[in-house]
Amino acid sequence: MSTTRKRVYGYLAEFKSASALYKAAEKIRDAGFRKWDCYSPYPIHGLDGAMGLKRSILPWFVFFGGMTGTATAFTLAYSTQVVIYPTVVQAKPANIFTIPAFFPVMFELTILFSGFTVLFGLLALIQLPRLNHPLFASKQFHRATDDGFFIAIEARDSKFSPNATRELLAEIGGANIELVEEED
Amino acid sequence: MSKRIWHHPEVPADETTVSWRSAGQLEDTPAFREWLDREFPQGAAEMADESDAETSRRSFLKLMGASTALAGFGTAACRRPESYIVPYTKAPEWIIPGKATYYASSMPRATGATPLVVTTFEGRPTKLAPNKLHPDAEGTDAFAQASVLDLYSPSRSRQILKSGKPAKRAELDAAIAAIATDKSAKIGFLFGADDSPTRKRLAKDISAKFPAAKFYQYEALTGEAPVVLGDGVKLVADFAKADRILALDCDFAGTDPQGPVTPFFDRRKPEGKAYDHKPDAAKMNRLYAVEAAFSLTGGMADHRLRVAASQVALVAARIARELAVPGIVESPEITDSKQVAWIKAMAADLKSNAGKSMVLAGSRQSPAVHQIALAINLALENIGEGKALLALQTEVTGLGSLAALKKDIESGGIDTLFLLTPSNPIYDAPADLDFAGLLAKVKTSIHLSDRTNATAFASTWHIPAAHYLESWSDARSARGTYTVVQPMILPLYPNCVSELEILSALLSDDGKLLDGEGDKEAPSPAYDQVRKTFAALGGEDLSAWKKLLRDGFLADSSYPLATPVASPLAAGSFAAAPVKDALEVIFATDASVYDGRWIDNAWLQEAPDPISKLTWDNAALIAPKTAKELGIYDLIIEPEPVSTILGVESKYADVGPDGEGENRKQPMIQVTVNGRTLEIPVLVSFGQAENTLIIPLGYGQAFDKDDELGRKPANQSHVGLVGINRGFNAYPLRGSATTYFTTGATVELTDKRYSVALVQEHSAMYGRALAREVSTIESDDEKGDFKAQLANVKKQGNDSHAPPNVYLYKPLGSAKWNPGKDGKAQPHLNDPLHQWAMAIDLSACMGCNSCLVACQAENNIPIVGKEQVAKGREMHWIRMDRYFAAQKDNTFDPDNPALVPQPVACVHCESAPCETVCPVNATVHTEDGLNAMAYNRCIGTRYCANNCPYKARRFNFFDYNKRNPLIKHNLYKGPLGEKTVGDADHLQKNPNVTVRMRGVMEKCTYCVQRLKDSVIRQKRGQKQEALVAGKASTEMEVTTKTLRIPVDSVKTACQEACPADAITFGNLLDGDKSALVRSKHIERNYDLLNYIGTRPRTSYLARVKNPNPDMPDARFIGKATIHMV
Amino acid sequence: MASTTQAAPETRTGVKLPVLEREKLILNGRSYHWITERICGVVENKQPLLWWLLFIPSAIIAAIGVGGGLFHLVSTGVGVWGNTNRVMWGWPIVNFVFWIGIGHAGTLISAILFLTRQNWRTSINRAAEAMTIFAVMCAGIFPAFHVGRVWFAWFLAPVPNANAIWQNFKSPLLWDVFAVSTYFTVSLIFWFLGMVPDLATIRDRCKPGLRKILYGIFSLGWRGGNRQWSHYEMAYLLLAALSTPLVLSVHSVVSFDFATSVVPGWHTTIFPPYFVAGAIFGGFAMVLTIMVPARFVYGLQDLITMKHIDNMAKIILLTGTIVGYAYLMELFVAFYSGAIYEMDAFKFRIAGPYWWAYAAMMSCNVLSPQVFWFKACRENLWVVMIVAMCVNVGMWFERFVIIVTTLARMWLPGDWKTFSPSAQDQMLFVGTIGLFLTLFMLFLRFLPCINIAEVKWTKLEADPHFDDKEHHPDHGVAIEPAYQKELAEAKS
Amino acid sequence: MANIFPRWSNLLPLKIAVCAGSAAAGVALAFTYYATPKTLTVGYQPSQPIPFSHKIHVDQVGLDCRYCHSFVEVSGHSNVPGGNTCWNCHQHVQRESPKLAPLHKSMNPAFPGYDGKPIEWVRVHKSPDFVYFNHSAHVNRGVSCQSCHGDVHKMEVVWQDQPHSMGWCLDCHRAPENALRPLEEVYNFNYGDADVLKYTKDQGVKTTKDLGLKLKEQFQVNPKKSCATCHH
Repeated sequence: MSTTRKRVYGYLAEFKSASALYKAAEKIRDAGFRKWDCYSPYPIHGLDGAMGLKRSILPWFVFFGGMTGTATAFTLAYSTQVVIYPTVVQAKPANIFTIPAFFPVMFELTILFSGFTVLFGLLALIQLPRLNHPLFASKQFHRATDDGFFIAIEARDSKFSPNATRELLAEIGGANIELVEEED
Repeated sequence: MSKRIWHHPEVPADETTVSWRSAGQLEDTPAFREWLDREFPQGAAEMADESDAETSRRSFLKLMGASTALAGFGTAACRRPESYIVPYTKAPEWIIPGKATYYASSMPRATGATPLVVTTFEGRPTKLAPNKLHPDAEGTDAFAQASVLDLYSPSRSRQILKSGKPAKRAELDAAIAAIATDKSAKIGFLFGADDSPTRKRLAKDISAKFPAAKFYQYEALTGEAPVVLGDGVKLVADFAKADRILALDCDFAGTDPQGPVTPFFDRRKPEGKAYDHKPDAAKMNRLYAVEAAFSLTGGMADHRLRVAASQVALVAARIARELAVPGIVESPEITDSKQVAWIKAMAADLKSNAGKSMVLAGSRQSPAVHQIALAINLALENIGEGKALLALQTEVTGLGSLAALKKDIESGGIDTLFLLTPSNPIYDAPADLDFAGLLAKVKTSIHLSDRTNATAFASTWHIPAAHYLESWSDARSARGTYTVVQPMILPLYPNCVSELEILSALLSDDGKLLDGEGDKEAPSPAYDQVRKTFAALGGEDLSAWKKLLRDGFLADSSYPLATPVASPLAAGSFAAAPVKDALEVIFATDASVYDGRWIDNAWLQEAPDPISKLTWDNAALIAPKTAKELGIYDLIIEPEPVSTILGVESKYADVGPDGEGENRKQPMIQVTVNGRTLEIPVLVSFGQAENTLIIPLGYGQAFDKDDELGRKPANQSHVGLVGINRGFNAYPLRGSATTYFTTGATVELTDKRYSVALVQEHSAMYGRALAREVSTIESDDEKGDFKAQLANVKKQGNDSHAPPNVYLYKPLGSAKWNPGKDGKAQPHLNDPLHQWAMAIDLSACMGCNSCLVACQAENNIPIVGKEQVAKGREMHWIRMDRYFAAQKDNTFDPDNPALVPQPVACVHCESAPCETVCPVNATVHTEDGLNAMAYNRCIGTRYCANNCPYKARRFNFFDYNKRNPLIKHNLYKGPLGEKTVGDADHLQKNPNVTVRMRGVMEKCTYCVQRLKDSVIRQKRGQKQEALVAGKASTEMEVTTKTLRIPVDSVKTACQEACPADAITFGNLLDGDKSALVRSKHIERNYDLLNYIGTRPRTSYLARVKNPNPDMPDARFIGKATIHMV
Repeated sequence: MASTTQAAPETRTGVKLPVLEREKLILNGRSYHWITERICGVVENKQPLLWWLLFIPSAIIAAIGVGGGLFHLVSTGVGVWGNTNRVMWGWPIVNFVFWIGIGHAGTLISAILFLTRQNWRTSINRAAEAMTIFAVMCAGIFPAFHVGRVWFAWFLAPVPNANAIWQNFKSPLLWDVFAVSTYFTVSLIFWFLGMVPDLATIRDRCKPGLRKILYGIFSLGWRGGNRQWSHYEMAYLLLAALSTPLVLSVHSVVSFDFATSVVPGWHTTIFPPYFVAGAIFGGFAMVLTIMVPARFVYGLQDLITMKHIDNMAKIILLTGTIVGYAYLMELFVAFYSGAIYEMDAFKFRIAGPYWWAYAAMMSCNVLSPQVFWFKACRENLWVVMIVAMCVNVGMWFERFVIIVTTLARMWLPGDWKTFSPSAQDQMLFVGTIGLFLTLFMLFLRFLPCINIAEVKWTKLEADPHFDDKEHHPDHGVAIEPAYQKELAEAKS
Repeated sequence: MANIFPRWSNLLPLKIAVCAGSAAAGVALAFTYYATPKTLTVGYQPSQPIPFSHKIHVDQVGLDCRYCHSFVEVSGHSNVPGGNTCWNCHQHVQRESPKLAPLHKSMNPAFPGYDGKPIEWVRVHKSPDFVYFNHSAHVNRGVSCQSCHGDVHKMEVVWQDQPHSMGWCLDCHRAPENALRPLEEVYNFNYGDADVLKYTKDQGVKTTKDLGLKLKEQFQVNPKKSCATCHH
């Protein structure tokens, strides 16, 4: 431990299995904590409920993203083929009846725009890329991407208290509880 | 707006020439640069930008436009002897930059000059068209069309040679002067077979000046006919008057003209030439052909008899006997009963049409045949004023033959020989004459030719000849109309001399040889000579002369009539029929190189042979049966092969044993005859007489190291890149007695194979009613009579049971965004003035290449070379398909299929499949119904070509215009390859058509440049009207009449060139006044592949055969398609 | 997603409940760490000799074939290929369709199998997706460079320009441009997102240094918190839902290039489904061709089990049969149409100049997969490999038959001429194979070739209810957890 | 173990994204403005071998366009006058002006250094080789020189006044009324609303555009927009 002054990030406790993590999560949720998270090497089903998280709103973004795509494609095709410079092609109409020919492009652009919305929407929601994080300073946290199951409760949480929280974690089966500190 | 002042860099003096120097630039000789400078002074300067020089001939035009505009005002830019040339009536203006000017001239030929209208841009002749005012007007064949290319040919002779080495002009002048001044000189002149009044006159003067002078005539492939008819007498056919025509081995529609042929084709159209009356079989003529192998004429024939060339005499004699013609000695009886039956019925038909029929003997056939033909014609009273045949007394008289020349030389009668014939005696004279040895005996031989051919190197002197578009002369057309030959431009290269200039030099006192430019600004001596000749015929006054120059001919100046008499038939005129082990070899006139003189003409070389579809080479043709018997070809691809697939009998096209496309390699045979042998690849040809071998002449003139068969390099200097390594030379097999055919040939198969470039490899229609045919007589297979058959034309083949095409949506624009005048949605094809369309009459089309080459000349179509053609990458916008249709049940002669040609170019579908698939809108429809192709927008996905049912689109796989395709592998070297930029070929390019670059698609445009030009010219009328009426333009009413071009006033290049008038083109909105509209309304009119519903603007008129019901083979005629479901 | 293998537990009531035995996706009950070790090992350990033996030659082939080939092509002209004025599309487009087809299995496995909750996909989808990306890259080369003036290819992009001219949105080729580029982009996103947690795993394993920094950057600082996982899962689901129609649309659009034309043998409504089936067919064959060897080389037998191979074999059997049906249906329709042009088109395919191509197609695509009716064949890896290879070949010939045979014998016999590929054609095709292998080798070398997180998640212990027997769903006695009450109350 | 990335790196990706985005947008904008004919060709004003002033000849001397560009009404190609056109006058007028040296060089045999070679004017308006613009088609139907070449009569040295891009051509082909004039006014550079009354009694017609609309009807002007109109 260096002597430089550090801001406390919170407690990090390890649990032995997914199930343990699950039950622990329920407890902490019931204890009314808000700024905390469970860390696991893979998504654990039902944990959202156990943590009391709401369903992701990403689908709504994507829906509107997709619609934008459709609209873009239609505007592009219709304006160029019918309005700006209609060309005579195999005696095909250059008016409203030519729209069926635009469907493939409209479809593709819908998908394309949706795809991008998913990517950027997700990154926005999970606030990535964020390359630096206090937890990375923890000695054991690297196992979270291997076979470790952790719960971290942030010091910012109103219910957080150095001792009570530590006891709570211990009581619900948290092992090697560690006080994670931000270095700056 | 910022104004950036740009200071134009000074162009250094030498720059002008530098810009013209680029890798492999054939034309980068001082001579060429000098010419460029004097002809287009500003040109050289503006060529400073390499890219201009390379990519676009239009920049060339633009600069020439400017420079010749100066010329128009009489500065020293254009060196054309302008004061003596009056523009053709079509173009009232003087040279105007960017506008074509048209002049009347003609192309001298053995069979009578071809009257021409020459299109020139700023003094560059670029395109030839027939002069329709001329009494002997007809189309222009492929040779005439291609002759303009020779003017610019890179391999053209441009150097005086002394015994094969370059020599100074001065030396030559001295030599000529020496001859001219020695009155006792023993001079011989070897002329061509063409008839030039001026030359005739000069010849007279010469014999006056040089008593010892002798005159001879020689062309390799003009026959012995005159001998029979009397000196200088020839028979000319007037097809308009002939109801029945018998062609005895006479290809009068192709390589053996007997007179203007257009009238013949007019009478192949049952509705008349203008499609203006009801179909009437009686108005049609009937053609009987007796020949060994299919010729263009034979393909048109209503009845065709296959016999060996040697047997034609026999058949002729049999016919004569049938007609009880006096003076025909007993000839051996014909054993084949079918042939006899054929002859009897045919003879009867001739007899019943006595006076309205004609019997034509091939000019290369034996005198016997000509004697018999003459006897028959006299007996039937077919000859004479107002009859179908005219016997005319030409001025080609008193000329010795080659044999006579031989005698004179050996007797020392000749010291100096002027070789002025277009033929190439060293190469093409009968082998037994040993012309080379003969020439060696002559002290001085002077050879004039535009090619440095074998004779050029064998003679003491070779003088580069001026092209007929560069020199003054005159000629006689088929029936003798006096026709002028006037220069369009000064000789491209210094020292190019014309025949007349040499003769006049000999006549002058000092013997000074003056060429096209004459003395400073003075006209060529030939000009004065021609005027002198004309003065005698048409009078002294200038107006007559100007009229001659304007019209190109002197009216009512045809040959006087002669009265030929039948001469008794010499004994031994009849040869035995050829048999399997003593084959008959027929030395055919080649459709691409004629007698070999066109060997260096790339357009002709790449134009497929009309019958065999072979390009760039010649090959021996043999009948399937004979081939089988000789065992030289184990599998024959039959006209319509039938096989059984999964138990279903069906036609299918597998690849033949000798491969297809670039892999095609024909087996080579060794022909042994007259003690000489020739190795040559063999092709199967349908409808050829058994036991005959057809070998086209004129090939195999020179070889180099790139030769496929590794023949040892020889005569490389005789030809250019086009003619090198081309085909096989059959001349050595010929003796003076056997110039046309010889018998007793034996054939053995070698293990060699030779790759051939065929543009069409499948000769059958495979049960698809593509080229349709009906006959005028009752058909016994439920197809009914002529009327019924006509009514059925649209229902042939798949169309008989295909449902009508239904269109779900209307071809309309948007009423909201692009409304018409009435605020409603506009139809797509909304031009109220013009809607272009074309009709091709298969009844007249014989399948010659005239349109194909004309198109090439008009539209700057590149040649691609043999390898590319073999791959299937030829660029011709018109693909001349040729189908053989065999009758399964033909009991008369199953091996004599019908031949139906079908030219296919872009048909400008109103509902064009190519358009919808182009991702970048590079090909779309125009308001006036053209399927436009925007080269500059094209990125070359080639999707359009895939989706084109007619496969009418051509892709520039390489930079054919920039990289020389004739050098081996050059195209594949990309940027490292040799360029053709600056090559004189580029001067031929039509400035109004973009030269396409690599990677873009191209196709027939209906000659859109001509359409635009005529439409715009018409628009100018509005102003004229206002001026004439003296009103303000705003008070004048502009009507459709003002803006729509006159009915049928614009012609496409192919239509213009067609000798058969098979193509009609025009404006669909012209109503019945237009021949096009009429042709669209007749029953014979059908759409090719109507099944797809592309609504093509080019439609076809079914071919009508007019068989004689009494003929044994009548019921098999006119059914090329009709027998199909 | 609960699944169990142990015998049903003794319950308080003593009733023994039957429990269905599920086949394990991960054998020998490997631990989480073992999985991490094994998969990351592929990236972290030295590559086996075989890797080098494959990588170096394919890299060289790619450089010469693609690099050299394209240079000659662009500098000289399309003429260096075998295409002619008759057969305007030759090998290039054959290869394009071939590669695009291959590019379908990946997204298909990831997307459709994901939606249908086929857990067995987890151990192959990563590699399959990678294959997709690389195959599409190879495919893209052909249409891009087969245009005559590639320097003007930007005409295809709808950008405003001084010429005021636009694209033709009625052209299937333009649809292609949009379809293929969209497909590539979305597949890339899908692939990358799927990889983020695994990249994090590797990041956390490697020593400080460049590698760590790079993996660090590309894993975007993933922490694996559930607040991330929940959104992440949703994103993955969405992408799957998007890709499913996309993957079907792409090959449909490719088939439009042919189906919307007027060419007999092309102009047929059966093409879209038939092309898609063919694509899946060929795609799975390629997955097998690559994964079966990889599985041995990297000892992934416990992750890519015989069950996976068996499933893929079955899919090949199914799609192969669909394709075969399509072939026969084409013939019937042609016969039924009564149009001579249609009938001939297929006669020429069967008995024309290219009968051998048709024969190859039929035997490889329709006959060879039939062996998969027998379990023994599905379990014999040699047989599986051979069939997979056959299918790869057969699918190439299918495209050859469709394109070349048809164009060489179209409407007018006058222009019939066969096509033969040039050396450059062959060079470029081999080159793309090299390119494909090169990229795949690099993928194996630097990226986790199996989806670590998902594989872990298929372990039984992954189920949060795994430990608590008394709450076990299979117990039959459902006890409502307290929190659910709360939630219910909160809602009401 | 410690963080591998410093704290500040957290905002880095966002910053990079923003910069890259704005940079791309900037390039696009710059390109659309500078790399189009509007900017590239308009204003091109090369120096000519002879500083010929259209202003003097047209405005002061009052020459008609067709005196020098004599074929503009009959040919697609509007010709550059030959030296002798100039010489007609300048052998009398301004004969000694040093500016005319090049003219003497090409026209005046008495001139030292006479070579008879034509003067090499620098091309100002150059359409690509695949574009076939036809002057006669336009001037004979009521489109003035002014519409495409601008106020040449005011130019001391000629510059390009209009972009001459395809889009620009199409603008007029879609709305010809903006350019149409009575045929008499085609060569009149001072044509304006004032002149309209000369040609119509109709009070509704006030501006040149009104007249243009009228003429469009009367002359049946229906310009084509399809490729083959200019490309063949």
